Amino acid sequence: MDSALATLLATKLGERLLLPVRQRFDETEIRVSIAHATETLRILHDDPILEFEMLIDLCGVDTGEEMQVVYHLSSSRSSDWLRLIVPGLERNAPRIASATSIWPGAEWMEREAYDMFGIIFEGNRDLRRIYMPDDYRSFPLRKDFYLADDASRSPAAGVRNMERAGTPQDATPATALRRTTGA
Amino acid sequence: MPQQTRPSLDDPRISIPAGSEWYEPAPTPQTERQAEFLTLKDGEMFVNMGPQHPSTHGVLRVVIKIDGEKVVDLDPVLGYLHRGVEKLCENADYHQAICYTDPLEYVSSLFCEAAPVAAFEKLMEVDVPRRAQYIRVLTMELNRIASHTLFQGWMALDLGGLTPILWSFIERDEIVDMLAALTGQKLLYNYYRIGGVNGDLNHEFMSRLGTWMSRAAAQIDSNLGLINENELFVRRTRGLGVLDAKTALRMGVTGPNLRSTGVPYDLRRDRPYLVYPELEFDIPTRTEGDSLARYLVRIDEIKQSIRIIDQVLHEMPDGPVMAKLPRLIRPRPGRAFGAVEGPRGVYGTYAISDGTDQPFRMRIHDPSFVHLQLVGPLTRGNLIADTMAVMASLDPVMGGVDK
Amino acid sequence: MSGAALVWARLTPAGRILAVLLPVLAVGGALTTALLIVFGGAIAATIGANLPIVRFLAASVITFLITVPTAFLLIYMEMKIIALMNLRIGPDRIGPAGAVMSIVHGLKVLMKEDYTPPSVDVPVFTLAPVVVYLASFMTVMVIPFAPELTSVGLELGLLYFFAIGGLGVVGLMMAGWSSFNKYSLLGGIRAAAQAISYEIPLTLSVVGIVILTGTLSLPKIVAAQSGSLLDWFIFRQPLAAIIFFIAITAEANRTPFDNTEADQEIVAGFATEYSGMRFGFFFFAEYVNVFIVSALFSAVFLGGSNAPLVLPFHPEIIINLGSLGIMLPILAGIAPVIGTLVCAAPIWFASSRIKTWQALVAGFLIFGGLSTAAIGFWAWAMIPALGNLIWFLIKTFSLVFVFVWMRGTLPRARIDQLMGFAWKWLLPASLLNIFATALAVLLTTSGGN
Amino acid sequence: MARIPGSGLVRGMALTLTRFFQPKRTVMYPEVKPDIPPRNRGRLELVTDEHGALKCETCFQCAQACPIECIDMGGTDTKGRFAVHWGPAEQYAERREESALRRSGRTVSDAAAAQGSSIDITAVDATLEQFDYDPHAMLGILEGIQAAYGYLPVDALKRVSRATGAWYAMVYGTATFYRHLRFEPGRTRSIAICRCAPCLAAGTGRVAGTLTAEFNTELGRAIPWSNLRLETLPGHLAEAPSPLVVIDGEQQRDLNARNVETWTAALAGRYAA
Repeated sequence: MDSALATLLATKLGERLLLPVRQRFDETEIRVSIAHATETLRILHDDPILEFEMLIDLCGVDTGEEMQVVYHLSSSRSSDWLRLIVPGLERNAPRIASATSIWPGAEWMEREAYDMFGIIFEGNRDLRRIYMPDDYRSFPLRKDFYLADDASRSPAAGVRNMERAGTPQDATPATALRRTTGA
Repeated sequence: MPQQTRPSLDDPRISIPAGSEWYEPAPTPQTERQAEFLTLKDGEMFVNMGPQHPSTHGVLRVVIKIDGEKVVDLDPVLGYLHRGVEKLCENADYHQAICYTDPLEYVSSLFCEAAPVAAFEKLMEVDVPRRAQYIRVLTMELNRIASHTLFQGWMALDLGGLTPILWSFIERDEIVDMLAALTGQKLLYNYYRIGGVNGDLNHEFMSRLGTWMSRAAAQIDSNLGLINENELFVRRTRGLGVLDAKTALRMGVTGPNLRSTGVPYDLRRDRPYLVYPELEFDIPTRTEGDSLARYLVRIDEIKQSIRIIDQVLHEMPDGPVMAKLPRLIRPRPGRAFGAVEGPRGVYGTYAISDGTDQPFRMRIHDPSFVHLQLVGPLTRGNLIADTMAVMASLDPVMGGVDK
Repeated sequence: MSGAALVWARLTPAGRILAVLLPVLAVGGALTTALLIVFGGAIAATIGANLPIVRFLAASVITFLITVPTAFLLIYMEMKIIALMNLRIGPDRIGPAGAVMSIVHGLKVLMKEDYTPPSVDVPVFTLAPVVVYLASFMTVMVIPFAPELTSVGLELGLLYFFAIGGLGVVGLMMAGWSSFNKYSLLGGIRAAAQAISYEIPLTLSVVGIVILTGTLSLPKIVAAQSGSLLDWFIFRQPLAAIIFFIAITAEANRTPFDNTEADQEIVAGFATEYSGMRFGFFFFAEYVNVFIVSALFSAVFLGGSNAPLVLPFHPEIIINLGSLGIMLPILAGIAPVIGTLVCAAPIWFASSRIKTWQALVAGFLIFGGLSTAAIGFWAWAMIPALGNLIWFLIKTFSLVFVFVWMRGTLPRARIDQLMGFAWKWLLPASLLNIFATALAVLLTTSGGN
Repeated sequence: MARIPGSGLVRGMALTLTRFFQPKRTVMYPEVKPDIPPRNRGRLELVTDEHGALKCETCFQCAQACPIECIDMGGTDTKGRFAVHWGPAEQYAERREESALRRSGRTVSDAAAAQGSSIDITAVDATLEQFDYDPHAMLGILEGIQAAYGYLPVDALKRVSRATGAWYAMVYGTATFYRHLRFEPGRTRSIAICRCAPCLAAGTGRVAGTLTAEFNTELGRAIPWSNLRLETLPGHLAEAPSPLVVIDGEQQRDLNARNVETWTAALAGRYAA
């Protein structure tokens, strides 16, 4: 881990950081709020010193209480992975600005996050199911979605709960269309 | 559908009547992009390629909008191979999770094991014995060679050549038998363990490896002589699907596809893991960024991998191949991102531990998933045949794409 | 149970077949003999009266009958040769070295379900394979296997060949359009475009030879190449030969020009919706086409049925078998035994480790080889057509091998590169060839008088 | 690659033509089967001892302990109706199998014990009486039984196990531990094969190979289901011809280098019965 990157990030991002920069192994981790997510990504991407040009990974996380969107960035300047965590998406209507304006390659990863968690990325032109069929209703990777054999292991909660997995209000594809087209 | 002067086969006036049992209503667009894709202009029509198609590597379905032979637009449809591996991993303990990630990319499954194992080792804060690290490098490079040789056969096959695929399968089979002698399995070696590898090098593996190393380079070179300078092959791939460095970075491309655009980004150099910093090898790059460059970069990587294997065999230390660890892996709560440089790009695994014996969240990043986005932009305006050439040169494996 | 039923129940299957067959044969034979006795003179008179029609019918039937075995042979060649080039063994289970494999393929195709998808244009869909196969086997009729073995010695043979060969594309178009499948449509259109582009250099490339020989009849073109090796047109018209070879490769839809059934791009092209024997017709027609174009090339450029080297002598062996009289059957009976023993004796004496039966088997093989060679030489000496036919087939099948070899080696050309090549390079080259030939002919003739 | 156009094609064609004549790499599968690598973690099967009884205790601990659920025990249920693939140990019929019960020290139902007694076990009872059913005197009990029967019948061992309360595993282990205790009647006929260089050259290697293959055993190991024992002769006897094979101490004269196959076949046929 290089501590120079930590200080640099602290100076560059300043008050946008929700928590101080954390470093463990070869990973540097910062947390910003939903409001600052896009401009933080923009800074990280455009800044001539940081130049985190590569979006290695984008994924959603369901902690049980809230939703998170986690970006893993890579820069030729530092030998560290930069992990940007955007916490605090409420589970019923998770919504965050899309990163496709900066990285067009994030489109499918956002589609996957929407498919698996129901997170709506505003500004993604093609936000629809990518793995699951279009008429699928629930979001498999949420914590309240039980697997069949998981159900068999825990007789109390299982197949019964499988189908009424939490579906956030207006997280359906139609509303995604409305959001993205501004209709 | 707008009134058309040149009717296409998707025109309801000449297509299957709505009454018949074969009638399928047109899908309703869900997003802006899909709506734009589903509107047909004059004389355009959809061709549905896959899920069962000779040249989609795995079960990929691509809906192509063509005007004559020209590809106007293209929309890959995924999910035919979706197993929900991430969910399965969240419901299994750490060893079982490795077992699940194994069949993700069946062409180079050792890398699919290496990424989660790296992440779990970070979580467990365990140091892998040096011999185990060397063995991992050795097996991974062997697997890389197997994947690349198979790729060059695939590439030739998708361009219509019958023979190279079989020759490259001969090469691949030798490596696969080698790894089977070492790991016990032929395709899904479940060989890496948290903190080491499953078993030490055995004699059969070493003897097979020795005989193979003695003639691998020459054999692979002579195989390449079939198509590398073939005018038909070169004319079909040069200048096709050109990808420039900036676009590649913005699209999140990694691996040989990125190096073919001139960006020398390779985790083995930029994010050193295992014993790669101590080994001496080059990062082959090209600047053209077209299909031919993507092909040739992989060919050069085969030679570099043989170099690496040679060094590893000379510097292999003695010692244990497994670190001392409890039987039940129960890491401290935390997050870790492990990544390795595979034959197709960066295989990443983002693991969150909540202190139990099961990963709380396990995100698997597969490069083929990202690279498949490029098929649309790179083939727009080319011919149908070029779709195959571009897809083959991007070298996606649907097992990894669909997770 | 009556007696007949009892007998029938006792019979074995073979016995039942015979019991049915023998009476039928007896009655049929009796009837035919009676008919011949009654109307024989009339039939013979009719046949003699319009011999050309009979000859034409016989020729067409024979050509139709030889196309299918040819297709089988070519399919087997393709499977085996490409397998060997792939470092595989290829078919080796059915028959010696898997030689019967292609026939089994044919039976499989016959036994498959013949499925007509919904919403296809049924009459056109059904007719298309027939058209393709007809076009390919009608061209066989003008091929000069040997001076005496040309079924129809048309005066316009070359023209007829190109015309009928071009007809096959109509069948492909019919298949492509009628089967209501976009892949099929693309395949059919590709076939049409490719054929149209390559008919022109194909036809123009032989104009030089037509100028030289002054005829369109294939036997006469072959006759014009009689003589030494250097009289072949491949040496007198090399550019034309190259153009012609490329053009016929495209005409027969062979790799690297097999865009019409490029299975990596458009699944099976025009044949996507076909199954069973209807697909089999396409399949056979493809291989018959390969045979035909190779035959045409060897006839036009490789001297057809002419031997590459003209032997100074032609042996005349006069054996009047009838003069042997009663000795003939005796000789035929004992000659093999004596020959076998004679050939076996030296081997048997050669080493004590060779057992007697081994020596006998070897002797029998040697004698068989010798006698076969002798009979072959005798036949070649007595029937000149046989030697010509053998030369012709050698040339043709070596060309077939070249086609298969190319398929085993080369990747496929893209459709637009294919077209561009035809129009930008082959057409001007063939025109250039025509002008050069005409100029040369003009100069030589004017120099002559 | 700015060279003569078509040279690449020509090179490719030449390469395929050379490959056309090279040796082929096909593996004729049904005849030639690839060897399973020694580390293969494929299907596990329950092994049985030489009496055809299960060696496995079906304790299911292996299946529970395997970290990657690679071991997965299955079987038929206790009523023999369904194939159970995953479930509690109690519902497997294999678990009720007699020797499994006995080896795992569980009580064997009398039916299971009674159905096996094919010999009259009065002598066994007498011996047990003499040793006062004391499992600690197991060696004495077994020696007494062998003295009575000439060997150790399996049913006698079962009887001992039930009477003394010792686990069958313990009885069986004791019986197999001591060399002089036998499971097979009669005295062991020993075939000693000389493996010195001249003998091997003269063909004793083929003798050994044929016999081991015939009796499915190895040199120096008793064949429990027959009273035959293949051994390696410690040293070549003095002034003995090659090849040398000694059966029960007498060297075989009628064996010579030429009739090795026929002689061995005859020997195997003689002892197979």
